[in-house]
Amino acid sequence: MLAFRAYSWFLSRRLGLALLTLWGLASLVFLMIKLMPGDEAQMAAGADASAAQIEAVRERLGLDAPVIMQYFSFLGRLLRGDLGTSIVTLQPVLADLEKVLPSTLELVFIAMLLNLAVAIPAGIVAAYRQGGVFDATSRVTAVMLGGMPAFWLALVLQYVLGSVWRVVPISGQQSYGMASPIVTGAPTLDALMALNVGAFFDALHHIILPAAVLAALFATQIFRTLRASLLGVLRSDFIMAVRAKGATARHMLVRHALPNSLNPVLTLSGTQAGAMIGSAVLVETVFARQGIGAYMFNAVAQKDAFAVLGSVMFIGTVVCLVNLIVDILQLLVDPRIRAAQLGSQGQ
Amino acid sequence: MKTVHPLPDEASVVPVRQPLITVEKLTVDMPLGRSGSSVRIVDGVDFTIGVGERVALVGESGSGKSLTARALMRLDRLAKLSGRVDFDGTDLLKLSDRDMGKLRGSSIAMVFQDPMSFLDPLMTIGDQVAETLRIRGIGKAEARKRALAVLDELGVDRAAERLDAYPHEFSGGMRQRVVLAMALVGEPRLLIADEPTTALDVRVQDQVLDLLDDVSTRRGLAVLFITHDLGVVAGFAERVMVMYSGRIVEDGEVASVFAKPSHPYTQGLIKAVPRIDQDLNTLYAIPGAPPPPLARPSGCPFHPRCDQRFDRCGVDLPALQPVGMSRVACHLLDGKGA
Amino acid sequence: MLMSIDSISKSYNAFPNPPAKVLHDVTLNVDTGEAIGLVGESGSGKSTIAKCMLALIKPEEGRITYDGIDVIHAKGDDLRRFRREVQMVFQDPYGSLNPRMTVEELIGEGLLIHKLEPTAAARRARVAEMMEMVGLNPNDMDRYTRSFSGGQRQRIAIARALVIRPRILVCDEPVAALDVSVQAQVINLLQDMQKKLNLAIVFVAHDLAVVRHLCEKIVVLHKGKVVEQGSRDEIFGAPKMPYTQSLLAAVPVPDPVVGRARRAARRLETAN
Amino acid sequence: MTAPAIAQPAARRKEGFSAFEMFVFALVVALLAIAVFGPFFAPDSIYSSDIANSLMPPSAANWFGTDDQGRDVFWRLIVGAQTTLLSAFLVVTLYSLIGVTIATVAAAGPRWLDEGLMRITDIGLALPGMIVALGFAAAMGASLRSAVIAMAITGWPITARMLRGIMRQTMEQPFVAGAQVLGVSKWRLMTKHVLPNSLDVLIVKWAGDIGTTVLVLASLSFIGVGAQPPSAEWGATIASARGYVSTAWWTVVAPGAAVAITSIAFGLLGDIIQVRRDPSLRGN
Amino acid sequence: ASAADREHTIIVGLGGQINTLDPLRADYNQTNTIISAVYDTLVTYDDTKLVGSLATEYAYSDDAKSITFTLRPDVKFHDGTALTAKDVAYTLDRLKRLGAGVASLIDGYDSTTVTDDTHLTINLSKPNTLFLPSLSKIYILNSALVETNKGGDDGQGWLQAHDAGSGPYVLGDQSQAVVIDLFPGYWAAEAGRPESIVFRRIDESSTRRDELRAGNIDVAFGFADRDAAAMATDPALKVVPINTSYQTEVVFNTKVGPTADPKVRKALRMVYDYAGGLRGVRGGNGKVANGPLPARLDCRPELPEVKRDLEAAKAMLAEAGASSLKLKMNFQPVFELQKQEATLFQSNLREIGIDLELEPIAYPNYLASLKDPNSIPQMMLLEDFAQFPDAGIMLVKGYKSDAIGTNRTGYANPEVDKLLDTALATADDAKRCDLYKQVQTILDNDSVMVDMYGVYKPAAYRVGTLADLKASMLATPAEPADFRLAKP
Ligand SMILES: Nc1ncnc2c1ncn2[C@@H]1O[C@H](COP(=O)(O)OP(=O)(O)OP(=O)(O)O)[C@@H](O)[C@H]1O
Ligand SMILES: Nc1ncnc2c1ncn2[C@@H]1O[C@H](COP(=O)(O)OP(=O)(O)OP(=O)(O)O)[C@@H](O)[C@H]1O
Ligand SMILES: [Mg+2]
Ligand SMILES: [Mg+2]
Repeated sequence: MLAFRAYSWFLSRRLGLALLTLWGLASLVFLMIKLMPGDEAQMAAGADASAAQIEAVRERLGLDAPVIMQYFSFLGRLLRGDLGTSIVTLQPVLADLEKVLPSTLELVFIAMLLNLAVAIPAGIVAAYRQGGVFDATSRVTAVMLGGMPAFWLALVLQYVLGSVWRVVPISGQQSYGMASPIVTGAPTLDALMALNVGAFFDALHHIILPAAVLAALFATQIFRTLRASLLGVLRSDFIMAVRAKGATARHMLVRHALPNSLNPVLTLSGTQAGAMIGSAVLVETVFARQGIGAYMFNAVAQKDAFAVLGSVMFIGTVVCLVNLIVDILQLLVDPRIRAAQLGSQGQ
Repeated sequence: MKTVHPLPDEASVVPVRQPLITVEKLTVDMPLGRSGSSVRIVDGVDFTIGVGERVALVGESGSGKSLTARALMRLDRLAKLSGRVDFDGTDLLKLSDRDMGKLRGSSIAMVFQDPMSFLDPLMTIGDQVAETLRIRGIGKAEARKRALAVLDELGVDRAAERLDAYPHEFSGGMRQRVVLAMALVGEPRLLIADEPTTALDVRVQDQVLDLLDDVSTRRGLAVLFITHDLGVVAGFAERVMVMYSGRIVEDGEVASVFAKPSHPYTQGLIKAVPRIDQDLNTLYAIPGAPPPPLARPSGCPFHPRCDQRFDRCGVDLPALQPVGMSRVACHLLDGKGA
Repeated sequence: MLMSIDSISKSYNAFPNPPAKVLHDVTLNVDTGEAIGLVGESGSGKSTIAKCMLALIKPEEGRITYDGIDVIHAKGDDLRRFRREVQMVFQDPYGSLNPRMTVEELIGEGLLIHKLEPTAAARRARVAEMMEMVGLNPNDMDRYTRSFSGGQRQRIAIARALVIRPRILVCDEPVAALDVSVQAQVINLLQDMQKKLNLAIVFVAHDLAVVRHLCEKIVVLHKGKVVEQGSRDEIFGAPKMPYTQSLLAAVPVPDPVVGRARRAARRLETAN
Repeated sequence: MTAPAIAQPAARRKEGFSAFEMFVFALVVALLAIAVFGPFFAPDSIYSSDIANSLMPPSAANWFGTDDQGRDVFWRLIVGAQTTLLSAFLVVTLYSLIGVTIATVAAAGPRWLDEGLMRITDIGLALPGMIVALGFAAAMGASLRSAVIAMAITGWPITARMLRGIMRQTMEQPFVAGAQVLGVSKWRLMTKHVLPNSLDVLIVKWAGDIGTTVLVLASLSFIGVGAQPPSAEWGATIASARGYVSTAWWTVVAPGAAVAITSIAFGLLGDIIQVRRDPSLRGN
Repeated sequence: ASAADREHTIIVGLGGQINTLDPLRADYNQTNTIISAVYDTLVTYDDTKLVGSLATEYAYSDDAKSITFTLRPDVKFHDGTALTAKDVAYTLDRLKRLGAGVASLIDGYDSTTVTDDTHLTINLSKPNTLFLPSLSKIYILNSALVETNKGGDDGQGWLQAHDAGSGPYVLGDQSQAVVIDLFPGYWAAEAGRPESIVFRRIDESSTRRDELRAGNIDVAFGFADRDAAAMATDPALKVVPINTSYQTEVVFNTKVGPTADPKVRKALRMVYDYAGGLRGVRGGNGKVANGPLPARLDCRPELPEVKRDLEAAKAMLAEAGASSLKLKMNFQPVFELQKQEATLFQSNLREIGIDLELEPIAYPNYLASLKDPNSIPQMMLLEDFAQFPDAGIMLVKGYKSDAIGTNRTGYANPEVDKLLDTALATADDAKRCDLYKQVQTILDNDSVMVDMYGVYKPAAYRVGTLADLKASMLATPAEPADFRLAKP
């Protein structure tokens, strides 16, 4: 009961802070968009619209109100879960996002999986065999991969692997005729739900290169952080104590060293989640995937205020959520943080 | 609860003990950066610890006590060891890593200086104590039961409830008991205790010493007790070895060393301790500071700080020679001194 | 009476648990030139008192007065004078000196910020003089502290505190991290300085042997309360409180005969 | 009584540089030299279109071939180094300044200020840099200047967040209490005692960030925000060559390699600094 | 995708975002390309000639203030209801109400008089001979269907992804890509149309090229010329340079700044390397321009091509007293080729000592800048095109002094205004054409722009999929409704 109260207190505090952050983010971006030149009413009315038509649209969209009023009505709608209407698609932004989000989330999720699945084992081995061949080669690889512009890597790999060698699809999210009924909007998931193995592997085949490219830069960061953190932990006294008990290297690494070096890695992957969605724009463009990157890019280009706001709010929410998850994971991993954050003295 | 163990009468003859571990010409070299060069920290140490014997290793910070102790268990991955460490007839320095691993925790165990930093902060106390057994394939329930028994034996109250607590929830003294339990649960024959009380305040230190005392007597456990506090040595050990700059400079029965220290360094150390049971006067202070391993003076490493030095001290390295019941490394005792 | 601490209480936040009170109505006085020992086991609140005395933290209740200055609420000139006249030496000789400052900067900083020596040359001279006084070689003035040993660092810390001629020096376990041989050097130095400069010393320690050596007045703390205070002879000769007695009994004695006897006696006592 | 002069050598002896480290230093110096002096040697023609000779493969006359305007790719890379590195330095310097200021104020200030600044930092962390850059480009015109400003104002939160944490830790160190006891002013406390002892980790980060910034500038050019013609800035160069991966690979590979080498060189420099600071991280 | 097999499906690689499928938004090129196959219009263009589509007959009244139509009787919407005059009225009224998107084309629409199911009259508020051509972009909605789904936004949300048309195709599954399927009941059914057409968004030209090569798509448009050249050698592919109304040009601000001086404008026209740009940037896919309007339009006078002549340009500038100019040109950074042309122009200008600063401008900003002549960019590089192939619409929107917001040069010439007003009220095609020609000659003399070249947009398809690729002047570059399978 006590623990439950402590957890809910912790959660509500974090959620409160996250909401505060989101509100700040929304306000900032709202202001930014309103400061941008360009006339939304004109964009909505069309390039060839006459002045009278533009004014009519302006009135209809409520753009004739003072900016501060627009801000408040925006906040009011936001509270009701309404992200506003896109002036380009003339659709509720939420509906638009529903179409583009799953694809991006799928990409980012798989990239994150790849990222961790490659970087963590590599980091462990490199740190344990510090100075060995694996350490040297993986560090060089990390530096090289981390040094290439993501879109450049994407273009080159797309050409070499996709166009010339044809080992992966060149672009797109699935092959012709492989679409499964839409449930989530993410092709791999939808294929799974439709129990269509072929479609699932087809979608996976399409996502693997984009996800790998996206993961590359981030994996190098995780690898380096984990390696450094592990080296620190491996030097610490309790590792010697574990060895003095006669533990095998494997036991020592997995049960003691790794959990103790996870904290900076968790923190880093929290910040990476947001950055990944940001970088998804580049990868989505190259691989012709329909995701939030392309949507947002288009929205900014068209001064589609609510579409931009909606996208940013979404990314902000993901970032806040991921950070919340990271906080909770840290809490679960480390009893000291648990004690400090939850205030329970472990009774 | 506690059994009170009668203290040995110091007049009684020292029992002749079966040697448990014999160290011959042990050197420890530590690498220096990437250059491939290394520095000799422990420089040719010989000693024996008998079965059930309690030996103290004292010396100033940096003199190489910990590295010597860890060399016995080959715990420093980077250290280059040479010499012989004979444990029960096998040379530990020649064992494979696997076999050495099997020995650790079951034949030789270690208790460390700072109980906090030697406990994994993310694992419960119970799991950490039981781990020594679990590694050896003992079942979870059984390991836990035995862990609990050891914790109980060491006077951790409400031990059963506290198996699931984390190290940070324990006080310093309790943590030291846990660390001790970790060492004892594998039923070793030699316990190396590296400054197990230095981080504790006097009262807790006292409790831990009592505990060690009890356990070693009850289990017939040999203890190598490392400390820089001579007061602690006096109350606990049977034999004391004084280390200075990587070498043993004096080794003898506690009673005789304290009564009549032979080496000027030992004399200085004893005089420098403020005593609660004597009159007040200005404390004796050994001038200067111990040399770092890379800048050891020639000859006797102690000579720049020694108030009885003479010409030869700066030239020749004195060897550890038997002097009465003890062994001492000092030119003064060659009979040619001032 | 130079400084008086008048029934102060202090709690630390343990949010969301209720704040934990670590000092309960502590009262003690410091007279000019006297050395007071503050003893007690770990966590008894010794450092907390020291920090209160230096206005690093503020007690919730009680008053601290230094030479007419209300320490808890001091501001401006009062605070400046207080900062010059009450100084501190910390336990950890490795963490208590800014590693990015040379010895000269470290020792001279007080002179600089209190504008005691206007010119750099004069400051240098004073620093050299001070280094000499605490047994350091003034030639080392331009070096950073990382190459100094623990004892030497503690000397630098003492020089840094004393160069501005404070009237009270609070030492929080200044020798706990030092080797016996070096510990003796630092204790002797403190004793020396106290006499030379007519300094009041507040000496925090858990090793009663050290305290006995240095302090003529002893305050025993237990769980944030003063359980006993008195002169050296009173406390060591005839401790009244059981807690004080247990502290005394636990002090190891570097003599196998005495040491074993004391321990045997004590263990029989606790066993009964 | 004066103790004998200290016999101890410096705690960490000065180690020589390994061949690899020398190589990295040489690379960084070479890049900087190219950035500083390169433009003096470049022919004027790097800004003049020679459309008849566009997209010529590498040859003796044009080592790395020509671009879509018929300009020499090699010399444009040399000249572009200046713009590219200068912008990267500018970005990193700007956001470091902002980050350090915010972190210092947060660490030194009262709790409410700290909380407030950290919430603002959170907002900054959640704000996609790409969007801000696009917004800036829309507001101020897409130019290298907008890109630099956008990156500067989105880059600081990480620095601020990290540094504040480190500074709070540093402030727990006894020497800070020591300085307080001496009565140093808040300003001196922060600038002389806390900040210098907190910057270590960040210096490593900044060295690495130069490389990352070059990458991000390139990405911004890719989405149309960034340097404009006829600038030879590398990101813009790759971005405008992106359609030629198969038809004129040299226009893509050369600037991509330049960006990669730079980012790798500065990344490695960061590594070396880090290892020097903490030798335990060393590999071989 | 859909039920149709791959053989009878055509997959199109389309660049750019498909924002919506609401016919209101036919002003977006991608939207228009797709919905042109889903909906019908009253009139349409056969190449550049206006012809009837749903309307079999149409005529302006003499005062050009109203138009009468006779509709086909046999047209069915996709849901089976018949298309009648009422639907036309509904469509136009809805557009007028919403005032967005293509509504700008029917500015001046007053009302519709429905005579019977197949006869109607559209009434205009003032004479407007551009109205009829504009109807080629007005897609007729199924009024009953939209009305039942109108929701709170006059059906905009619903039309986003649903169709209410009568065209040859119906909107299919929209889940992964936009798919349209053949409508069996089409009134003008023709053999050979693909069963299904899939539109995949692929922004990069090189990606479209590689996907086409790999056979993952069958046809794609808007290739970079270099990619077109690379594909031309591939026997599996057929590259078609599609010639529609695209013209690359730099329009001047004729109102303020140095470019207000016609001499300066004229001089600047003589600097650009037309031949070099056409060959180097466009791979020769185009033709050097002559005159302000794209060459594919009718009603153009025979104007001379402008020749590059640096000496003459310098002399002219000296005459204008503007020898060392500093100018600024805007361009849209999203179009890589335009960026190259801008760079080339910049380099050309440097040869005569003119410093040209290039500044990318986002489309919304550009549009907003047109509201005030003072904020109109000094020079703006554009790839202009006609929404429908009528000279009048480009001239009226672009050069009438009261066309604030679409007049890109700030041009104000009473003579041109008068000629255009007359043309708007002249129902006679030949006479109107003549007026347009006069206007173009004036504009050319006034050097309102650097008219660079008409550009052909390379498209390509896999041999064996499509029979041919026909250019469209309405839904550039080609209309899906015109696709015919090679092997039906
Ligand atoms: N891993 C290492 N690499 C290099 N030198 C080391 C290493 N560990 C210890 N040393 C050096 O070896 C010397 C002896 O160290 P050791 O820890 O054995 O001393 P100690 O006698 O246990 O001192 P303390 O009382 O401080 O624990 C010291 O000078 C130390 O700097
Ligand atoms: N900043 C703090 N926040 C919360 N609790 C604290 C803080 N500092 C000290 N305490 C608690 O206050 C109590 C007294 O601490 P203090 O440091 O004064 O003890 P001490 O007598 O100096 O002990 P030691 O001998 O270990 O230095 C302890 O229980 C400690 O845990
Ligand atoms: Mg040690
Ligand atoms: Mg303390």
